[in-house]
Amino acid sequence: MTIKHEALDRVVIRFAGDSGDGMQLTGDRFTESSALFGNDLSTFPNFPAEIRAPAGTIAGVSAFQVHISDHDILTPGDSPNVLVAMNPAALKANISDLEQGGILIVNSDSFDDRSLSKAGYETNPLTDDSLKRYSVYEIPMTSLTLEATKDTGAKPRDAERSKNFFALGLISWMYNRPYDETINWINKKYENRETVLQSNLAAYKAGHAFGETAELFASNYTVAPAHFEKGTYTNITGNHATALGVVAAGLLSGMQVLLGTYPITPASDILHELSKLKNFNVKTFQAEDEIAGVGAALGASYGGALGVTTTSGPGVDLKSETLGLAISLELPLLLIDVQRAGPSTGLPTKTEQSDLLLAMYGRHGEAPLPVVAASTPSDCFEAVIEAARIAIKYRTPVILLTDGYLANGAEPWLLPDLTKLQPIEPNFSKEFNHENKDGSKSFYPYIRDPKTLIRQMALPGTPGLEHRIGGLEKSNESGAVSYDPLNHELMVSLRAHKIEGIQDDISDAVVDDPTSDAKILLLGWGSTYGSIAAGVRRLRARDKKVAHVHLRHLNPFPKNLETILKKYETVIVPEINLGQLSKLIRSKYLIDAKSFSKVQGVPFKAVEIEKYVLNFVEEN
Amino acid sequence: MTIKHEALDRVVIRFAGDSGDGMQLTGDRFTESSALFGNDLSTFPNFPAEIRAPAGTIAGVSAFQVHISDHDILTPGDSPNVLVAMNPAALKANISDLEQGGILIVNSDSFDDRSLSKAGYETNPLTDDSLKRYSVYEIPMTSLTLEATKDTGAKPRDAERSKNFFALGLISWMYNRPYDETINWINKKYENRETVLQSNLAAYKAGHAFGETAELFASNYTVAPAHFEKGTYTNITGNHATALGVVAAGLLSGMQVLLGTYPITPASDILHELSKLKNFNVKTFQAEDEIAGVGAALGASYGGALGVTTTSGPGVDLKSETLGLAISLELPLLLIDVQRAGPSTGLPTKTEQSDLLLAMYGRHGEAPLPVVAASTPSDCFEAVIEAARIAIKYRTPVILLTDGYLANGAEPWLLPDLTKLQPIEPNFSKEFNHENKDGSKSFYPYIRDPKTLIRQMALPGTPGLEHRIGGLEKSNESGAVSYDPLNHELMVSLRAHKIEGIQDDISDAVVDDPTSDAKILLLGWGSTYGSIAAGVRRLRARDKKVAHVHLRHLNPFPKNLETILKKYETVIVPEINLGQLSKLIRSKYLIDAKSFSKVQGVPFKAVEIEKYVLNFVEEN
Amino acid sequence: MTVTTRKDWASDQEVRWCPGCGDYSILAAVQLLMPELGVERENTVFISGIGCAARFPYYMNTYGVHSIHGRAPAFATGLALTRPDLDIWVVTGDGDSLSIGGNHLIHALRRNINIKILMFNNQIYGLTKGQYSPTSEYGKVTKSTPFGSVLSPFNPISLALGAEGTFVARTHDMDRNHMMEMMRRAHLHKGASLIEIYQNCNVFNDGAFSEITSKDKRADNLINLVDGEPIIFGANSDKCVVLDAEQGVRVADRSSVTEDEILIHNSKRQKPAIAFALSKLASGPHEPTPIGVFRDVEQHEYSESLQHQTEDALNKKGSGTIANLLSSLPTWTVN
Amino acid sequence: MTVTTRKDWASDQEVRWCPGCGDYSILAAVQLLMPELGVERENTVFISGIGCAARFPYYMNTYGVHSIHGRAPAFATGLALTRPDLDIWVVTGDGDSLSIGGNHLIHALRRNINIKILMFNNQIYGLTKGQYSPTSEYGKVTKSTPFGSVLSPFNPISLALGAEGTFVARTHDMDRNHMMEMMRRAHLHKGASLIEIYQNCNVFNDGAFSEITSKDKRADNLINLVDGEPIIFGANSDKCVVLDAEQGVRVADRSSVTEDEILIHNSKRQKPAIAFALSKLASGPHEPTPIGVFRDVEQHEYSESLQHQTEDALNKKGSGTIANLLSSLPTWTVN
Ligand SMILES: Cc1ncc(C[n+]2csc(CCOP(=O)(O)OP(=O)(O)O)c2C)c(N)n1
Ligand SMILES: Cc1ncc(C[n+]2csc(CCOP(=O)(O)OP(=O)(O)O)c2C)c(N)n1
Ligand code: SF4
Ligand code: SF4
Ligand SMILES: [Mg+2]
Ligand SMILES: [Mg+2]
Repeated sequence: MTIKHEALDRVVIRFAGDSGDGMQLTGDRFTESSALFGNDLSTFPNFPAEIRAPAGTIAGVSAFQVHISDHDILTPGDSPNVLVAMNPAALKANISDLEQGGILIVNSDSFDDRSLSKAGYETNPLTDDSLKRYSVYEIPMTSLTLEATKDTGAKPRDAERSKNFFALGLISWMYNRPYDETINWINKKYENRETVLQSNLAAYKAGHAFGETAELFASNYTVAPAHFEKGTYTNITGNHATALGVVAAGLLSGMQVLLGTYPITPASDILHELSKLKNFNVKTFQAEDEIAGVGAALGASYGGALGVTTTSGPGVDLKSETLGLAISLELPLLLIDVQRAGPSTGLPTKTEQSDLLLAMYGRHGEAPLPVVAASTPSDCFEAVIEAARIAIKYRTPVILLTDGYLANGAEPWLLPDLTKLQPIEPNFSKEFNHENKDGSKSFYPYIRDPKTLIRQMALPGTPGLEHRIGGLEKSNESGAVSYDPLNHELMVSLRAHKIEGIQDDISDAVVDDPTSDAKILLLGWGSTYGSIAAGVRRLRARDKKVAHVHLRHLNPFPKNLETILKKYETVIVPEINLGQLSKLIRSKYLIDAKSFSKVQGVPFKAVEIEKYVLNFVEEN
Repeated sequence: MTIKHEALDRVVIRFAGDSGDGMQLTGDRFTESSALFGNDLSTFPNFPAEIRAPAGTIAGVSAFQVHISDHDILTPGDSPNVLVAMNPAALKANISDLEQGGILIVNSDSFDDRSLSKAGYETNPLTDDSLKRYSVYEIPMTSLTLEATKDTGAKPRDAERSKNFFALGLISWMYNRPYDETINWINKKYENRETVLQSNLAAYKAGHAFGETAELFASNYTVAPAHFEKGTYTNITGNHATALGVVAAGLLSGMQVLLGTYPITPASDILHELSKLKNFNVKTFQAEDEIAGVGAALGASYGGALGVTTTSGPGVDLKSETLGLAISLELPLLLIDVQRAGPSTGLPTKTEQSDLLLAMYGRHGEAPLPVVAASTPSDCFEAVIEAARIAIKYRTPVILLTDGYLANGAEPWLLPDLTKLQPIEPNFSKEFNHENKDGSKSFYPYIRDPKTLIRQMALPGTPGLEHRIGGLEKSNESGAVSYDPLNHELMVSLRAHKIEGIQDDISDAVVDDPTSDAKILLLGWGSTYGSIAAGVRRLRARDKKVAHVHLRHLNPFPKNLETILKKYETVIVPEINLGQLSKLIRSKYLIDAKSFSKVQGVPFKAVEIEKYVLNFVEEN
Repeated sequence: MTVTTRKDWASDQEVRWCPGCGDYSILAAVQLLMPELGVERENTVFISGIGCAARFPYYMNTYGVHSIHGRAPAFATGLALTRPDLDIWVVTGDGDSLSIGGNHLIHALRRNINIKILMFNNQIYGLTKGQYSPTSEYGKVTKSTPFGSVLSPFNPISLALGAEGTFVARTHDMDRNHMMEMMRRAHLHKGASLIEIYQNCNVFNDGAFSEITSKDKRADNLINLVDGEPIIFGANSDKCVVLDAEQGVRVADRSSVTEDEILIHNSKRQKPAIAFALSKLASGPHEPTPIGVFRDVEQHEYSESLQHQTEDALNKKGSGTIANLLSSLPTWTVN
Repeated sequence: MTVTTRKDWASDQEVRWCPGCGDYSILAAVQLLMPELGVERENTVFISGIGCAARFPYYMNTYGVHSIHGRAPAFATGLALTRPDLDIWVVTGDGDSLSIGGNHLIHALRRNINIKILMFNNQIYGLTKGQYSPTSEYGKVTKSTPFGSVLSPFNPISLALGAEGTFVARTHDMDRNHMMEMMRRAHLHKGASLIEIYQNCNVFNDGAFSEITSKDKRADNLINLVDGEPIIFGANSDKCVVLDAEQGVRVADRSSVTEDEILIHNSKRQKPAIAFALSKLASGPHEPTPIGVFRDVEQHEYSESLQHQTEDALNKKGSGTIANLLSSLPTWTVN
């Protein structure tokens, strides 16, 4: 049998197995090698909250989906073309997503009675005809791995754990991924664990060889490199890009960074990344809880550093009170909320966009603050810098919203042109700014720029400018405690106007409406960018006209938003929540924005966007 | 000189002095005696956040305004007819509110140079003609008090502190308040402090006698009792009525009450009241912080008690996370938020309505809960019972919003007809509700009533119904942890629909629109009731037609609200915030509701409502 | 007394800890102990926060609540105050109880409220995959401290004693009998009891306690505190603990002291000073470390005291009705 | 060294405590001490939470922050980590630090971060008008406990020692010199220092400490701990403190012991056991109570250790730029 070589323009592969099976690692490596190969790509890791849920159960299944392509793509793909299922539970949990006629590769060794029943199968799907809609390849990966590794000295129990490398080898062969680079990578990664190294290498090679020699597969495939803009690229997750953005914001402003935080899924990796970067003027502080984390960040900001705090879910709730203090003190502070599915503990490893209204309104009193969102994994880098710029310049806490999907998903990122990154000027006061009645001078911390309403800020250590601030209402200008009713109203309104005024300092919303005559506008924010944009492409491919606006700024909204919205007959707001942005839009612009909501802990599929709009058009 | 007796239909008196001068006590007692006399009344205490701010300064002024009348009234009055100022600072802080030609009574002893300059006066207002628009009575209250008390054995420094009783006696004489009852009350209140008792008695009597004999006043006044509905009345503050409501809710449901709380102004008095009522099946627990307070309340609810927590300002922020847990567990919980002026520490003793959006949206994830508001001090009683009813029946946390103005303000309250108070049925499960595959029975905690979506709840201690619940997403019906995407969507939507469905179980909004043809609707909620209703009266007195709807339920809104709103050309929403209800109304009904906002830490005046509407009519 | 078996106490949920995790043996100890205590399943409640340890309630066939991170003592306090009839256990991790929940823990101990707290101390954050915890040792390299942690850990026993804990004990996951004995004692105690359980997290902090708990090292490195007995340890019983003017107590060679110098253990000492000194014998689980009950004294239990106040009020004023409530107000009547 | 006078340290704000409040004398002590320490006003920061005590920063002519209830140590930690050049003082009440802020307090102590914490302990909530606090005595009748509180107070010294506090001292508002001495010592200490200051709230808890601090009772009831000196007290110096196998330490009649049995005070003992025992001598301020420095030992200071890690990284890798940051990633180039 000769093997055909076919060229594909894109393929979506999902690796699925037990939490202990190393699917995330396999997926990551496949992705990385595709990135280095030059494909465009997008990934979607999906794993349980347990460290290691009971082996063999549906709850314990961990999956990693990667979409690689020879042209630019926007999402990890709606349905996989290829599913690798390491055990019955993985099959059961994922098979319904596989496209009709898709390739299903199973580790047949794991389909024994016990595993089948753990997964909830009453009959063996490999033999009961239920999989006939797919091209099924049964491969005894466990035994092949054991066989391949028997000379490495690894005990069978340990050797078996290399079977994900067998799968990686096999799929790498199928899609013609660079071979040597992965060999090098394995060598490096396990350099201090010789037996593991040897056994992983052996399994990887065996998987690769198996594809080539087993005469099982009629073809293998090439997905050619995509045509990227010139430049240097890296493959990056949202959390990683966020961490880099924090470092960059510090360097651009010349401010030391203090990350005050408390571990929580899926935000912890930002802490892990930043704690390695001590030579970039970044300090990390793992506090006793979220309250202390944000408190320390604010204390650092008071001293002239950029205070940053990262969190998710319940952690956001706990920071409300300190955000209120930051608003009253008018100090910079950056809160990065990696949203996850709630309420309460909810689904810690699943994604959601349900903290928008919390970000807007989750503090007692009139306590406005700017809200910014990132739309793709790599976009987190710029979103952080923008959020930090606003925080530093306007002396205000800013909430940056990312989410679990962005956090763990990856895509190629064209490294930014450093000359285009704007410095951020903290503009600390060094001089007296007030003349007292007796002619002497003093420093009034709440004297404001008349246009931007930004207050003056002097750092401890500045001689002569000693002053006291606090969370009690204060006199505008002098900052002294004030119980005066009219002053309170003034301050409430100054704080509100300062935030509203940021409108003048942010970029306009950009409309994607090539023919300028669409009637329907899809308005999105955050991580739905890829799904909506891909949905829009599908619609346009069917000659349906539809416009797309994706918001970076949720508070304040861009100045031109109202005009844009009023141009369209219909505004549809797809969100991974029950319609939070649509509530804000309705209230602000009195537009009958339609909420299209999905709250399943996973992103929209492009096809869902497409269908919703098609239905809508049909019904209206 | 003979003294005329004049009859007045109403009078507004403001007592103002140093925080240490006992103005709150004086006002309270004057109010109480007016209540017992049979007037309708309304009060507005207004004091600084410090225990005792620096004597003699504006910041240290404490005031108490009381409005008494022979007909039913709605507010403590816009501007006082009578101002009692115990020192220059009190005069300075309050004089601008006194009506033209109003009576000003000052303690002339306190107008020495030092006090004048502390208050910021450059010349003595008693001699510089600046008070000529008022009828000024200069009375050396300090020396008269010292004189009157010299036989009581009190040291001069202590005796001087009785001067508020002198003022009380004088004003009681001026307005013909019952004499003996106050004597009895003083006797009782100070029974264990003989010297203080004697000195207060002497001062009170001297003040009274002074009015009668000093030939200073040409008349004294009577404000006849109001025509009240038949029944038994008490004079009550909002916090007190709230505490009584909590007890009543416990007794009506047969549930033990646990108040888990942490002291904070202006909510602490609810704790103080409830901690005295141990024989009413109420326990109070002063926790280490707000988080523990609400946590303990929720733990108590889990055990079958009614868990209640009270707080204000920053304390509300801190409870967010636990509210989310309560929503996920679907357990009863009552959070009473006595709103105060924010953000951050803000103005702790001043009122505001700025926690509405926090109550609605202040939790991560989709975490809806019912929100209820009280509209007058005595209304707090029923509002608590309504909130508790919803919490218990629907197994949900409920937020009841009151505020600083309701909390400390007082009015006569017709005691409720006990036969009309409906029992609340907690409906705990005692039986299995699920048949397993093998025919055995078990208890599924998330089996719901198909109509109301209320889940079944079995208490620890119920044999056989042992089960486990938690904040992770759970399978509908069984309650077992579930990561299933569709189940998550189902649960998110069930939780939302359960709360929305409460619409069917609450009373309709009531429209006050006597001629049914007004074009303008004033939509209010909470403590603005009195001001709006009084403003409406003023408008109607000028033959302006205007309707008024006042909301008890903020989430869900009453079913008929939409129809009502759509009937009016203009909907104006007066709020002590930057327009929070108006945002909700705009978003939900796409109605161009106009926000009329005042954020000065004090209630609207009726005349402000009147003017706003008049202006509006003129301009449109 | 109801007769139950271990099986009765196991729920139908599959246990979701990593294979080899120390949590399994603690679960076994609890499920074995319950039948022996003669309590009813329906009157038993397990309450936890968040973390690997906090999964515990799911596996007990009793009432159970998996609450939020660090807040289990608060939740349990409300339940204990209103339901003194229940047997309430709190299960918590070192992060859950000492990091985010530190305040609730020390206040629960001080209040001496009737809850039994099992603190699974694995010196790491398990569930969030390996950050350092308040009990991680100085210098610990973790995901959040790649260059090593630069702060000292809490000693949970010392902290609990500083916080007025009335029952404070330590045990470890390798010794089922000892765990059960500690739990038995905690169950007898009226008030708050804290048991620190050294628990191996074989995924993120494997072997953290092996220097003292592995079978071959126990004899030399575990100092078993037994009431009424002199504190002697060592494979050859050649070591002991004596009073010391500098350190409070110290380890000595038995040969260097007289027998009556050896400290007799007594968990019932009213003052916690000696217990505290014992807690400071070891600076971490890598040198001779005491296990056992450090302190076990009687004191007002909070929910009972509150209940007494309620009963007093009831005796004096009678059981209140709404009518009573309203009639106690100063009123006037309009006819 | 800059020469300043007391007046330089007073801000222009009018002081807003009740007349007679103990807070005044603490303020005076601090303002008197500052010139002597030779520090600069601009490098001095006072940070507080909420409460009467927490008003303190407004009155100091330095940088100051009146933050939120209980959170001052968290705020101060962030500042100390990034600005080791500053002299940072935290002013807090017993409620602020031990109730809502308990967790931040114990963690700040454990981390040994360079902040000086002045805890004004008046055993009551002043600002909210008289509820009991975590240091109020058992049985205390307050607005929130009309029938008396039914739980035991914290002993702040014991708690701090249990939380690994490296500098722990107690003083009282009636003795300016002693207050100043404690603050002087705290200022010398590298790391976190806690000074508990018994402070009279003459409005809501008048006389709480008068049994031990009033001029006529001090000699009998204050045990002044002085390093290197035997612990002797009493108007006639007839009482002393000795080691005790049951209580750790106890008060004895001097006549009943030999001179060398008397405990010599030493705040520098590395192990906190004796300090802890001393903290437990008195169960409340109504019997002989130690004041002075209980513990004062050297240990890694957190912000400095973190700074060292940063410097190590800088030495190894050089000061990072955005270009470095990006070039360290695995990349590929498209031409
Ligand atoms: C408010 C909040 N913050 C953070 C988290 C994330 N979180 C869950 S468990 C945990 C720590 C677990 O450590 P530990 O208590 O020691 O338990 P273990 O997993 O080691 O048993 C953290 C930080 C959370 N769930 N909630
Ligand atoms: C989050 C929050 N909860 C409650 C309060 C109300 N509060 C202000 S000060 C205080 C306690 C004050 O007691 P303490 O710390 O002992 O200070 P003191 O007034 O006695 O000096 C409380 C409960 C608050 N400001 N913020
Ligand atoms: S991560 Fe550690 S503590 Fe958690 S289950 Fe696994 S082994 Fe146990
Ligand atoms: S209430 Fe007490 S602590 Fe507060 S200022 Fe007055 S006397 Fe001082
Ligand atoms: Mg742990
Ligand atoms: Mg206090």
